[in-house]
Amino acid sequence: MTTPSRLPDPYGQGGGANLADILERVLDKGVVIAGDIRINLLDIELLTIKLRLIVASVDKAKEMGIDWWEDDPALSSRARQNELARENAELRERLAQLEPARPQREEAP
Amino acid sequence: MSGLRYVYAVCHPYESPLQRQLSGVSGAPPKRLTHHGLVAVVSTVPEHEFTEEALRANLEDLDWLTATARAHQQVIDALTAVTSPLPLRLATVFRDDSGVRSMIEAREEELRRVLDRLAGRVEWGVKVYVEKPPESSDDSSGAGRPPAKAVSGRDYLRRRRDQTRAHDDVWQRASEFSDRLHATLSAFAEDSRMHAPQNSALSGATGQNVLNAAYLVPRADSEEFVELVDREKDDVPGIRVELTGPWAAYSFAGEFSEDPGVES
Amino acid sequence: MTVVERREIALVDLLDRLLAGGVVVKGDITLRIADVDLVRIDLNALISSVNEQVPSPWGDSP
Amino acid sequence: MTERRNRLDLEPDTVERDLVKLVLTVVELLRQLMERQAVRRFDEGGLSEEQEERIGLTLMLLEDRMAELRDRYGLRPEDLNLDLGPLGPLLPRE
Repeated sequence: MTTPSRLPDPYGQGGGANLADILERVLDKGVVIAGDIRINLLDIELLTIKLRLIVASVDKAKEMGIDWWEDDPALSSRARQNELARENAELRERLAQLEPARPQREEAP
Repeated sequence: MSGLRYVYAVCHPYESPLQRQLSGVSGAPPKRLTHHGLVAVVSTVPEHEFTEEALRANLEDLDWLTATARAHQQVIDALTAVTSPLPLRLATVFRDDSGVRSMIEAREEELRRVLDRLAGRVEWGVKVYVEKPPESSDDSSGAGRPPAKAVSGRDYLRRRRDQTRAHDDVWQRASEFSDRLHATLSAFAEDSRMHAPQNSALSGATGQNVLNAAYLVPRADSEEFVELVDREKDDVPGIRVELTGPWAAYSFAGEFSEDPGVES
Repeated sequence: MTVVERREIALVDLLDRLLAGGVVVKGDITLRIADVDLVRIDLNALISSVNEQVPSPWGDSP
Repeated sequence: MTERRNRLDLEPDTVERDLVKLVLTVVELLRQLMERQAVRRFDEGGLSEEQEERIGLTLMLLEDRMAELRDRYGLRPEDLNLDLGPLGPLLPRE
């Protein structure tokens, strides 16, 4: 496998890593502006611009098919079909553990 | 319901154990889940923090986001020390282990393809900043006066004009410098990605971010890459180069999903 | 093509450039209520810095 | 939270400061725009020396006056800036 060869000392990483650097990588959108612009006059909201760029991450997760919340039987009906697929995966996994040599790529019924 | 499975990364099986007591998001230690010869690194997270609504709210809570992102990054960092992981985005959550397995099955080919591409490689981040010129005041708001006060109206206009020109000049130079740097570095690296310039409120860095790029470099060549950056960042006044890394190949795991990543 | 494309431009600089180039706004606007036209605005506006091509209509006062 | 929402904060200082901030933001935008336009004219060279002097002096005084006003209400220059998100800032961030 990959043998990590000697790497130069990390630059600007570890505990003190720049938050923007981390968020940029960990989220799929580099731009993260937190907070809203709010202009108040006498404590009355005059203008608010909502900045909700961060949320892109959730949409991305959905796009990737990792929309588990739609798979919750309590929340959606679509989930019930998936329950089957899941049991299948579970069974195949056990099978694989018993017979590691056997190829295991059948499609779900 | 107890907990959900939070997936940090997918990798090829690796031998060496992860460093000491590593704690993941929400404090639970990450463990391996092997399926079809691929390893997903997962930990258990409380369901109430990751329901769709809760997640939406949490992602806009900078404290929560910071803690979660750092925990996520810590696990990926530890993984990077022993293998070349395919890092997943923040808050990739499944209901249970079998959900993770279904994902691996469904995307096995893609995962393998990207993992092969990332094997033995790391990501380096390079940023170019335009520094605020130390002597002159900022050109408009008048926070710092010009060193000597303008002596006449015409003098004032002249100063303003010179400031604007100097400002444009620095930008011009920074942009030429960035072009050159990027050309050199991307010729050395296997791949590169451009990120949007960072907001200084978040990064806490001084100066304005002009170039923000990531480069995919084989581990073996990393030392050379770092030297190259050192050599290239010759001291141009008013311009600062910042190197970060080695990171897991975050910016290059994008092909894993449908779109080709966040490029410009 | 430069790699530095997304230079942040302040609104005030944007306006400054817009004015330097000048903009012409032409249009007809009618305000109506219940299909009855009540107000007509015939717009024919020029918004620009004063320069050689666009002199001040009153001439520069001395 | 809701209590605070319903209660109008009529603390005279807050009212004045908020109002001043809002007005100064608009004024500052205009001032900076005018200054840029003036520098353009100055650069083109179409103005007489006397005109240049008057414009320059006016802008200089305006800037001083703005600084004074900001000081009086404890506002920093960046307090008069607005982050318009994807549109960028209202005034250059420096």
